[in-house]
Amino acid sequence: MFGLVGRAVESLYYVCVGLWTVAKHTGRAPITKEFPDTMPDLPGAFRGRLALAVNPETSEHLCISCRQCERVCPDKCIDITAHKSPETGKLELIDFKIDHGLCMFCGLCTEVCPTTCIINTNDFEMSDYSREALIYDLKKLTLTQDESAHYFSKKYLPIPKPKPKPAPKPAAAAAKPADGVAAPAKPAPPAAKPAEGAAAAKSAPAATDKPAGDAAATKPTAEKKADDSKDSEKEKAAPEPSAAEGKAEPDKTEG
Amino acid sequence: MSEEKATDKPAQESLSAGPFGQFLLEHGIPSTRLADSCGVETIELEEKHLEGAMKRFRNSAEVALDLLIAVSGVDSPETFDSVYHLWSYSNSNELVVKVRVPKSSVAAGQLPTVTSLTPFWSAANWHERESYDLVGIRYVGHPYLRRILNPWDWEGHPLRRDYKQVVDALNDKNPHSFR
Amino acid sequence: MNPAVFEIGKFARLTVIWLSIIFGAVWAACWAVGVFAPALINASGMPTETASLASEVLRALVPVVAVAVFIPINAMFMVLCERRALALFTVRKGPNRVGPDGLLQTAADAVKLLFKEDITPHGADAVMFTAAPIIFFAPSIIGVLPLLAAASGNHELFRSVNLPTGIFYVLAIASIPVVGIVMGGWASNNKYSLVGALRSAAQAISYEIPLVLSIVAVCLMAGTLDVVKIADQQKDSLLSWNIFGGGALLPYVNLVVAGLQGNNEQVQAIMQHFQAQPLGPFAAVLMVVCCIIFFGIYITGACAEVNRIPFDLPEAESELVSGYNTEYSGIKFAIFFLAEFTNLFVVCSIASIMFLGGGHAPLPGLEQGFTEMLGGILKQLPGSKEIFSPGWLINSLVNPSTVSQAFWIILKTYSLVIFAILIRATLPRFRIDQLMAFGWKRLIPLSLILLIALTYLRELV
Amino acid sequence: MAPEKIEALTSTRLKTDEMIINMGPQHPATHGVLRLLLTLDGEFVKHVEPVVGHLHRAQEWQGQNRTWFQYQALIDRVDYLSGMFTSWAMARAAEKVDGCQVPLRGEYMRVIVSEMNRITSHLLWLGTYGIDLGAMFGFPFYPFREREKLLDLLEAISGQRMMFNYIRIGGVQSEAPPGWFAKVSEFVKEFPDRVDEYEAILTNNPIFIKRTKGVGILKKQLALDYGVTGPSLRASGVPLDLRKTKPYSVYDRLKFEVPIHEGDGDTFDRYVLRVKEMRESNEILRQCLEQIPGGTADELRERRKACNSCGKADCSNCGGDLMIMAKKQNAGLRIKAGEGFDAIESPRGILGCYIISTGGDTAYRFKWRNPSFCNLAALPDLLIDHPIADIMAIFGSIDVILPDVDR
Repeated sequence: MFGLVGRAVESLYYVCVGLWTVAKHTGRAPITKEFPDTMPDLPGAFRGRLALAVNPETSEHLCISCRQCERVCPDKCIDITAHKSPETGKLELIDFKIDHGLCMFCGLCTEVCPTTCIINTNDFEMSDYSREALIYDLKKLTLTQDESAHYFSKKYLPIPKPKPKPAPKPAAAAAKPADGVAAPAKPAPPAAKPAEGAAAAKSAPAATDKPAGDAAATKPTAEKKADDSKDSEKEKAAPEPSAAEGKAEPDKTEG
Repeated sequence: MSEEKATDKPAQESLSAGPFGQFLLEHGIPSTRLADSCGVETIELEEKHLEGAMKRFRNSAEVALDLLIAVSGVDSPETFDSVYHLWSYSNSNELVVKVRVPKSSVAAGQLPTVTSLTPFWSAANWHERESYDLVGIRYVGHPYLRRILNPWDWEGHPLRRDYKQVVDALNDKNPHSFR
Repeated sequence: MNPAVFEIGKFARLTVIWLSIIFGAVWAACWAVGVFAPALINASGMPTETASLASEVLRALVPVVAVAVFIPINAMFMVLCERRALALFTVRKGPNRVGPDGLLQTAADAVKLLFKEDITPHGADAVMFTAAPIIFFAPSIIGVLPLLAAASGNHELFRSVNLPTGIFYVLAIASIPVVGIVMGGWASNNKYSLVGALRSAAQAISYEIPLVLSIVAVCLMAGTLDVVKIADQQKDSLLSWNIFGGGALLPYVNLVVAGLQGNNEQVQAIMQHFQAQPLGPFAAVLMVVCCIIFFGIYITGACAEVNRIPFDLPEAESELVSGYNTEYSGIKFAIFFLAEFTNLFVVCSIASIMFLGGGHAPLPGLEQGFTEMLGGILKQLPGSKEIFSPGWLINSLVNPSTVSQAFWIILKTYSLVIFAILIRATLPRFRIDQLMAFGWKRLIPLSLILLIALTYLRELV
Repeated sequence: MAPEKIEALTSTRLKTDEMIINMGPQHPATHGVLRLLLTLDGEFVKHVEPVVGHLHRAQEWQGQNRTWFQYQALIDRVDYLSGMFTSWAMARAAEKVDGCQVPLRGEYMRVIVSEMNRITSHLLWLGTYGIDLGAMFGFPFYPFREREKLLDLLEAISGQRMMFNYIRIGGVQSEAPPGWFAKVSEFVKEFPDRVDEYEAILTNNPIFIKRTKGVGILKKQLALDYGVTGPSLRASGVPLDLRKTKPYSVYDRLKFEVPIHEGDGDTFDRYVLRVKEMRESNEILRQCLEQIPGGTADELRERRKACNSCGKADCSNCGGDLMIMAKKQNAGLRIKAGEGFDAIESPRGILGCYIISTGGDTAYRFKWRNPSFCNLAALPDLLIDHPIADIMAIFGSIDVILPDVDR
């Protein structure tokens, strides 16, 4: 009988201890972060959306089209289009696509990148209305100079040296071959994709016939050829000359 | 650590029986010593000796290999292996036992068979089911040999080298896949 | 400022705003129906007989209007209050997006639930399935009625619902909801629901007994079943509350007070009283202990009755998915939800009326002082006799004693509700057999023994 | 529950039809997607068949079809609550086959992050166990609060909260960011008080004790038979903890106790044991922070200013014990030919990895030995003759994580 009473009292005591411990928490500051109002303080190492950095000092694009990231990606979500510049004999980047719908943010591409071009930003709000919208192209991926500087300092990355030869920027370089210089025996394009060979043969005449540097003229063919319809839509939506040039580019290259 | 040994061993002639091989010989069970896996003695047993050998390993006081860590099915180039990793609760003994069923001896449409260890170790139950499911080794004497990780009506054994992946209609139609 | 204090402040603000909305709305509705409309009819120049009949009908409607307005808003507030209080206990902020400070969160939830598809599962008994939430919900509306009289200090508008056997009626009504649960569980055509419903039936039957016994003990001390009378008996002060023995300790406290004041005559008189009953002090202390334990039993039984943790087995989420309401969605689920919180409110208000002195202040001067002060202010108003003058309006709207009583009963009831939330934040759940064992082997014998002891002690004090 | 009690409750005179219930795969308390085919007599379980595999992601197949470097990024997903351990098991097995020696600082970093991860795993278990037992509105938030702090720290060092991809073949991926060590030691200081709070709420709570004591007794012999490992085994009184019995990494340099509960091995013992383990892990963390060669990352950075972070292997500031990575991490990472098995002590038990490499950049055969898989196999024997309410108490107490079972 007394044992029972004792146990009851003991139980009641421990229940009260528990209640008191919970009640004590009322006096503590809440740990909730009100997300859209206060953004989380993310560490530099955070693996968010992928982006391509430019040199924070000279604003030149850091990508050297080495395709390391494309090779290492476990999800195969990176797609690089590049060609070998006929002038400098160096690889030049034409387009860089990352499908963030496939990406699993493992960060392997950023580790293998020799120029710290591809980096994980702190951005994690990428929700969109279609899966296609998650495919980011070069323009969407490339960071501004300020953003690059921000991430370089946040990630403690050494500022890269400017590229040894002051190579012209991709857009400028793109304009060059179109100046009718396309003739000098175009070395086989970077044969990363077997399909490119076939495409090259087809488009060769078209490329040589085109009036040099006439963006407007090259555009229709480019559109016709573009196997990816949505890409061409994008180009139409952005009628600025640089974009048109960019589009004319693969056409030429493959030719 | 035993990295050096591990890399050197394959070159050696591994005919001399190791301590566990000796132990088995004392009980009249022949075994073949294979290349050590990272310094852990690895022996090959014939399927008919498996049961007896395991019983002795488990029950002997000094060997006491009483913890069946894992049963792995391996589709080797020539054979189907059923690999048993044995540990001990009470000492630091380790042993790898392999039962290799030559592919030539498996009739077409049949599965290689190995004796089940479930009567000795309940632990072997799910491991063997898994091995059956993924590699397709039939464990004779298993009480409930049924697919465990794949759906019950799955066809084929996915971890076999000759397994053809079923085309996934969903991923095939994936509009945004680059490849 | 310390963010924790800030959060508590927000919680308090939210509570005050919501409570004033609830009770303001209820009172405004009652006043409109019970005072203003009859006055309008009288003034309209109708034949006297018709007019008096119409006013009579309207007055009789007042309690119904009060309950109909009160229950949905109150349940909405309680859900919000529960979520915010749980957030406070778990160092979070709780709902804070809908409306200022999340004030309208539950209103938004209610709207959402209203617009959700109302699904009747395949193979369910559609009639029973629909009737179950109604049967579950109706008793909580009906059961509140007698409490209104006690809570409003027997206000003339609510006098009609003051039954002489009020508490008996409330308890009888309170045992109906389990029928709804069993119906819902059975009609859902779902094994989890069925198990939940059967558990609920078993639980409700076993825990009703200690619950009723603890109420019986109070009635025994009070000598009546009338809730208004029970509440009125506790009006003196904290010590006359039933939880403290219903005034058993009063003489002793009076003795001490008199001793401190040096009032010898009084001391003598009290001492003489004691000599007549030498066992008195001892019995009084024991009686207080008994009453406190009864209060504990009542709270335990009430938690079980309204399926709150640690007795929420009928809807044990980790075992039975959601128990009897697994298959319910939309408005039917909302009704279950509403009823659950209303039931909690009802048992808490029963506790505050039966044990904690109803609408009476814990200290003697408090209530009277407030009433007099407010009455004084009201008397100052000009033209309070003419009908429809501002003075009349305010005078008929504000009744000092009702305001005071309502304030205290709200305070007490919601303190109990927050205590129930604290329990919910802390305790794990019983297992069904342990629950039954606890009910039948511990609570029922304990309450029976205490009831006998109390009967005896009452004679000795 | 005592058998005679069950006998009384399920007396044959009240024999009723048996009922078959599918608990899961979509059930709020099955910790993922376990399906239990229960045969019930009243509320008592007569037969159980666990159906697993709903979360099968072919992790082994992927191991054989991804390069070593790529697969390292995937294996955190095997057991998502203790990603560091899955990475570590795979890294150790590969290092064993490859014969590569991890530098001392790298080993310490591994121990630090994985002990932090062990605490997070146990904390999550503690919170969800509260939910399993019905304390679902207040208590679970407290462990999750501390877990959140640890995850923030792990995020700062590895880049993500749960898919760390931090422990690699040959070491760890990166040096800690500035101020990281200070934050960890701050956590280590305050954590015991927090554990006291959890215990104040649960350990002595009469309802909790009633729900857990004598429930789901895992007999020693049964545990040995089933190859149950980890806290569940130690709660049954078998002192098998690889950190002590086969000390790997730097565990032989650390002083810590392996808590063993000499009870019946019921759910309460398993609870007590895990709480004790959290305290021990905290202690290990404290020691590691003191012992780590090169001190904190900040100190090391100061030292390395002298040699301008040259990164040479013979530098006294960068090389030797102070390195964190011994193998170059690039896409062409290869492991020497051979086979090997290595296991570590994960929060759930012995987590092993069996690798057969042919010297290429992908594995020939990859096999996980998952503790959850083995522990779950013992579940049917534990559940028999327990009421429905205890299923979750028992299932929760053996701490199974379904992706770890299904791979």
